[in-house]
Amino acid sequence: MIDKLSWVVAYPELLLLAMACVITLVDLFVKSPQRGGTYFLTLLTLGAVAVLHAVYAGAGQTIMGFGGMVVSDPMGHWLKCFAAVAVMVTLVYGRGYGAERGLLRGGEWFSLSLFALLGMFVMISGHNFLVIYMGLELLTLSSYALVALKRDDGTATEAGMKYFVLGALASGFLLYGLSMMYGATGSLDVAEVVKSVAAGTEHRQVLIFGLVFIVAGLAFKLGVVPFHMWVPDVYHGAPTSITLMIGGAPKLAAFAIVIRLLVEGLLPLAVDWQQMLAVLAVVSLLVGNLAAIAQTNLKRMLAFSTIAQMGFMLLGLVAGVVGGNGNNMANAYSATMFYVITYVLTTLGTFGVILLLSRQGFESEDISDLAGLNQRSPLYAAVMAVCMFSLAGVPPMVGFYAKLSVLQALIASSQAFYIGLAVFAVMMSLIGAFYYLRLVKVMYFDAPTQTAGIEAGMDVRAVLSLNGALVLGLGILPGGLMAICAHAIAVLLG
Amino acid sequence: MGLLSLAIWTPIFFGVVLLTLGKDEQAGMVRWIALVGALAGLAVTLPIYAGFQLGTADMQFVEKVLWIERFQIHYHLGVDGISLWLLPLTAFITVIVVLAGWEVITERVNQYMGAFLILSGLMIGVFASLDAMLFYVFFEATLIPMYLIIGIWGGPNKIYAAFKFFLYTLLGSLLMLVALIYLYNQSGGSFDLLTWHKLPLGGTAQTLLFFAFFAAFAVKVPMWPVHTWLPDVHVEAPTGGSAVLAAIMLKLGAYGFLRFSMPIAPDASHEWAWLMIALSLIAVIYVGLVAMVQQDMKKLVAYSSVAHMGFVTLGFFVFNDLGMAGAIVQMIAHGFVSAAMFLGIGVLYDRVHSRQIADYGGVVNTMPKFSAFALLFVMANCGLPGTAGFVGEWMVILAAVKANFWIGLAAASALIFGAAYSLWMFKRVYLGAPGNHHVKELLDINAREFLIMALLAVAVLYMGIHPKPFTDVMDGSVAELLRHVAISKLN
Amino acid sequence: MNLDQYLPVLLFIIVGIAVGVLPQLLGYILGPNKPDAEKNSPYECGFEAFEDARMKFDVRYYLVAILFILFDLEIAFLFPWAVALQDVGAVGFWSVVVFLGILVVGFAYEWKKGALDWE
Amino acid sequence: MIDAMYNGGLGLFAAYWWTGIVWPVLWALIKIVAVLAPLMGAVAYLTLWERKLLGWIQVRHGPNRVGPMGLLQPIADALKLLTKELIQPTAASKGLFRLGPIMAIMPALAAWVAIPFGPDAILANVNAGLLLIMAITSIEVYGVIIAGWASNSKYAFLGALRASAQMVSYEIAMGFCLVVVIMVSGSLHLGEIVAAQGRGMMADLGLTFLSWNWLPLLPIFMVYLISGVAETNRHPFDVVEGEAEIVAGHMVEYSGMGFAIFFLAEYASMWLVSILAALMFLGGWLPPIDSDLLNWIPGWIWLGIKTFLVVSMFIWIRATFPRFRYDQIMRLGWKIFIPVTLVWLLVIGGWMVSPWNIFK
Amino acid sequence: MTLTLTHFLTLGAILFTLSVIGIFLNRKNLIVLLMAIELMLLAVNMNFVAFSHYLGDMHGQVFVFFILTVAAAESAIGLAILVLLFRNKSSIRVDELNALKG
Repeated sequence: MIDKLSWVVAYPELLLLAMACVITLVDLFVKSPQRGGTYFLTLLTLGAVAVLHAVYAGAGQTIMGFGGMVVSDPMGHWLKCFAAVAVMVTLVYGRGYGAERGLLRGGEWFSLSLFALLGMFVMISGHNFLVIYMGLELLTLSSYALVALKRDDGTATEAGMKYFVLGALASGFLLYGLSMMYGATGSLDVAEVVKSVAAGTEHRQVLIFGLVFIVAGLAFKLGVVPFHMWVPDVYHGAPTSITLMIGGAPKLAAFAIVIRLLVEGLLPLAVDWQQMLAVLAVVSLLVGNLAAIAQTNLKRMLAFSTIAQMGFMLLGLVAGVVGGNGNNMANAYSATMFYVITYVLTTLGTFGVILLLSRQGFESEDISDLAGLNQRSPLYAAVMAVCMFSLAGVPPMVGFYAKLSVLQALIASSQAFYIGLAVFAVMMSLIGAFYYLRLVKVMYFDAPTQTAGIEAGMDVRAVLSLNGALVLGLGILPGGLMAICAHAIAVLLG
Repeated sequence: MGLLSLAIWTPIFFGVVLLTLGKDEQAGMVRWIALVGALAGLAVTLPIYAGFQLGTADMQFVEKVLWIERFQIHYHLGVDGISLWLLPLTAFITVIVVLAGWEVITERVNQYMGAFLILSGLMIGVFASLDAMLFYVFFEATLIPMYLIIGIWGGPNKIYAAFKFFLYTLLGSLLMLVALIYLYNQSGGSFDLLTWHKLPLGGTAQTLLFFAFFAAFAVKVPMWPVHTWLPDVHVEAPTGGSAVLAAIMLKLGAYGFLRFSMPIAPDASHEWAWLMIALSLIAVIYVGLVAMVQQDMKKLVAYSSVAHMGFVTLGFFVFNDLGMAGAIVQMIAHGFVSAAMFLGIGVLYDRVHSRQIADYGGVVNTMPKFSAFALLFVMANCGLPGTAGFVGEWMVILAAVKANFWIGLAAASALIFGAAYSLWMFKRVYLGAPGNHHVKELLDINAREFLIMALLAVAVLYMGIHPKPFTDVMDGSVAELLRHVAISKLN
Repeated sequence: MNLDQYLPVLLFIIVGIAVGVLPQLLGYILGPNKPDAEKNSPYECGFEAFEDARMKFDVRYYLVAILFILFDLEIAFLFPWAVALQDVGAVGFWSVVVFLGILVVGFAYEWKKGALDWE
Repeated sequence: MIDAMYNGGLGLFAAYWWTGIVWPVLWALIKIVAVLAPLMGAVAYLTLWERKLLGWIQVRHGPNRVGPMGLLQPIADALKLLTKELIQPTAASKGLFRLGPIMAIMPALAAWVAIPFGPDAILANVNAGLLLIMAITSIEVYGVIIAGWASNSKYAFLGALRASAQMVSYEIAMGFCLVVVIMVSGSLHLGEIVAAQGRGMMADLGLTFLSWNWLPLLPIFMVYLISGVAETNRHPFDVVEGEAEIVAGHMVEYSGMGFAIFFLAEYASMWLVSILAALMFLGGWLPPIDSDLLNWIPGWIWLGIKTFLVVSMFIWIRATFPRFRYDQIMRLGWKIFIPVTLVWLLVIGGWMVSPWNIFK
Repeated sequence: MTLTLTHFLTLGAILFTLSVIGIFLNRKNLIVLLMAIELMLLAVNMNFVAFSHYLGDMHGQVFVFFILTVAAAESAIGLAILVLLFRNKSSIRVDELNALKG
């Protein structure tokens, strides 16, 4: 019934699941306030899982497992590999922060992160509505708990509640759309659905109706306007280490789910969903960038910046099918994938610095808290600056190539509408550059308001430096990562 | 690794090493390392000049390695007569700037020096790139160190200036990015500049491309009416920043016209030449007049830069070999002269901490050696024969007359304005009795400053007296470019 | 859809409600009705009621409620499996072993965390 | 005979409204009454039997004044309660306060709809009967909650909380027990569960009672019985209405018939739990030994006997054990029963997929 | 009257709309919000079951099972957060969730 290969492709997930359970239990007997044992085991697990996925991704095969419910393809494995690494980095950055704020009184932070990661994995490899949904929920349920992990903090719990309500609403929308798809096509299997939709069905209204809900649900999860209300509040309210957990790796999974549902499942409806995504992208770019300028809170600003960045990412998906012609798909979707991966990398660096600056009893929350960082620590200021320039899309940071790829995909359509979108996006990134620059300005031009030294463990220092170096290094040599994305998408599209 | 790569990466390497040094206690060592880096950077550009083959329009010292496979972006370097001189110029100015900041900069010395060295490498990269994306990457990357230089070591209003500088230029170049991607798609997936030069394009496409490039380069040059950032930035930037900005960064824009706008969209260039000429003339005349009423020395020199760069664009768009060669010579000459002007102002500023003309007067009494140099540079600035400033301007005016007498006349009239504001400033600042007690207490330039001034003076005079080495190298390339631009790409 | 089998269920529910309503009606009709303030005040062991009866209560009750929801759902999952165990055989059995294994992890976690302790 | 009655009624009118709608409803109502009337009688006399049995165990007489041997006592109780005043506390929520008893009695009665009294004697012969019963009985906790909340009295509120927490806790253990039973029977249909107990090695030897589920599932049976006691808030798990602590718990504010209905619901639940125990573990209507003599006795009598025994055991337990503390109750439910049932579930499951499976 | 697919879908749509309205218009009580969310999932379940029945495909019902579980887990977490919120703010009014703004 279930062949051996199915199990083989699921080894990393099985390992992660087993270790998540083990770590949950082991942690019950860990006494250290820093959760040393748990931390070590968690990192070990994540490392092993990441390596496994990298190996699988390198094999470059597409294998359908568990009766077509699960797919193992290079895109999935790369995304999972990066997601595991991202979670690992998040844990490294956030541990000191968490320990000072009582987040490590129990080991839930570690086990919930692992389960969230497992959710991402399932989401990424799901090839069936049911599996995708289960992965999504495992991720979001863990995230809700993570946001509210700081139990005695009013803002954190409020953020948790908001996240919960809007997240559940999003799930509801997505599910409603999925149920319509199921009704119209008679199958939950992505491969079957695409066949059924492509064959043409008399239920086109039902399909479009369902599609609207699916897109709305996905938009909620991605946090694009007008479904973005939760993003600033959650980014702001959650403890920063958790914000990173939510704003980092899950974006990879969100990208995967969009690809699985819209591209793999509903490609024949691309013309319809592309229109919706285009609208979402435009308003996200507009609202995200403009609202970010007005923020004084660093995390809120980054939240709005995320909204704008996600809007930009959507543009890549919009560019895939032009007038029913899918020649540009490989190009556009690999650009999007590259965009997401680099975005996550940059976000990690950004929040890594913020986490580092937050000390016992002091949250580095306002933009002014970064004042004069260059005098206090040139290294961290440089990392932050590199990340900011990357987010702004200034070469030679990696963010530039992300934007370049997406713009290229848009312009390759040679249609006035898409070129117009590209010009619009470019103008918006100019606005974006303004607030990113403002952060650099605060770090480099303003006088420091506090003199407290910045202490960090060797691990944090090393990882953060590496992170910054990667943002820059991948900007100088982006070819490898681009090739990975291109190959992954090429295999995906067959 | 080829010579061009060495020219690019040597200063960048030293710059990065400097950045990792930290701690102002080691400032002495930092300065020496910076100087070694700058000199090394200059040293590696000299063999390029020495080994340059005259009389050909082909790219030389070409290096071509596949860089980003996905987009077929190559690490493609090469120089021709147009770009050749800009490389040593950049390296030379970097040496000057390092020397100029030697004692003046006391805070975060390593970052200051590092930023300039990296900037130098990046700018050389811009001049040497033959791949559009490589060009763009270098072109944009220069913004980052410059932004930091202005913002960290600038004057009281530095933040406004830094933002204005960054956002203005970014706005233009983003539009260019769209154009580059468009060309990439049109050329069937290539970012190779030389391929693009041969790419046939329709009229509308050419016009749109022309204006996209215009947005990027005109802001950078800067041309009237998008020049407003320049005075603000110059006023606030530290002396070294102003010098590099005026001497090299403005050339990035002018160089872009030659490498992108004209060869890629020749028909549009011809079609819109009237506009370019008109804008250039406005820059030359109107901005010259504006310069005259400035109270701030740096502003005055900034506006004069705009005016001088007007000659450059004017030379480009009259479409004859004299004009183009003159414009390129003018670029180089202005590189020396404007750097010298700003450094001169820097010398005064370091002593009095004011840039207002009214705060000076009679400097010649206390600083005779310095005043002598200043007189030379002011003369060069207004195009006195025998100085660098004369050669380029004269060639451009001749070319303009050749194209259209009235244009030539208008351009020539600008020489008068140039002389007026330069000399008037000189009179007010240097001549007469000492204006106030600050001036009375001034000390003349020290050995380091003397060295800087002397180096620049030698360059200015040499170029003015013996411009042949400069014009010789560019003849082939200029002719080829004009020939190329003359052929329509339509149909 | 054939719902005939469920007609008695519906009717029985209605009858059940009737059995709840009718005696109360009868009692209302047959019994005396002489309310007074003392009689109608909440039972409070002779004291005056001094605060709202709908007070905060121990969070453990919430905990029990939450745990109940989860465990009850597990049982709901086991129902169809139990019915079909003869058919799904060893594979089905081991799947549920894994499923319950994860459940046990959660259970052990709660236990150790003291969620199941009272007083 | 029953079919004849149905067809006779069907023939009264030839119109569709009669054959299609009214008569089936009427017929179902008749059957419901046929179940409900004896049930109410049984409930009424269970109260008497409880008091009698307790009396005997404690070597006293129990009620013996009203009627011969006190046989009319339940009726007298009913009449007394009927004529008592229905007090409506001023602080209470009016509608909800009256809804509480209704929500308590309704599921206790409606669950009987899926109880078979013989191979075919069942009101609603749905294939997921056990599930239906579980679904309906789980509504019971709402009655408690609503009553406690609506009374707006501390004792009622606390009692309701305790009662509901206790009920849901034991519902889990009970649910696991049911899962095990279903597992070995391979069906949710109570008739088939009974039938499955009539098969097996021991049944083939004629010793049917050894094939019943109580023996192979003995721990489950014990857990089920004890959970059943706890589910119905009976002694020794009756802290929710412990007189010494919180008087009558959620029922403290109720008087007259309101109180009586809660009482009815409790005893109806006892019967329900007992008959389920008989059906699931004690072979239902099957005679204990496969002999002609015992087979001659009708199945419903066997079922009645078994149910009665279980019910009596409840009373016996009440008479024997002291009341548990609340924390002990919760610990028993969560920390003992749930692990035990979980383990046993896996043991039985493993047994069933092993070659030594006896539950085919 | 026979029940057709449309009836079930309409019921599902009505329930779904009700829940969405409940989420967006409710300003008073967070518990109502949680209930609206549950209702939303039930509306989806209704759709799935109806489709499953009329398509003669079991997968829809399997999905419903999973949705039920998720709904339970969701309400568990929702309640837990609610309790925390109440402990921190002593209120579960929706319009008092205003510490985060911008």
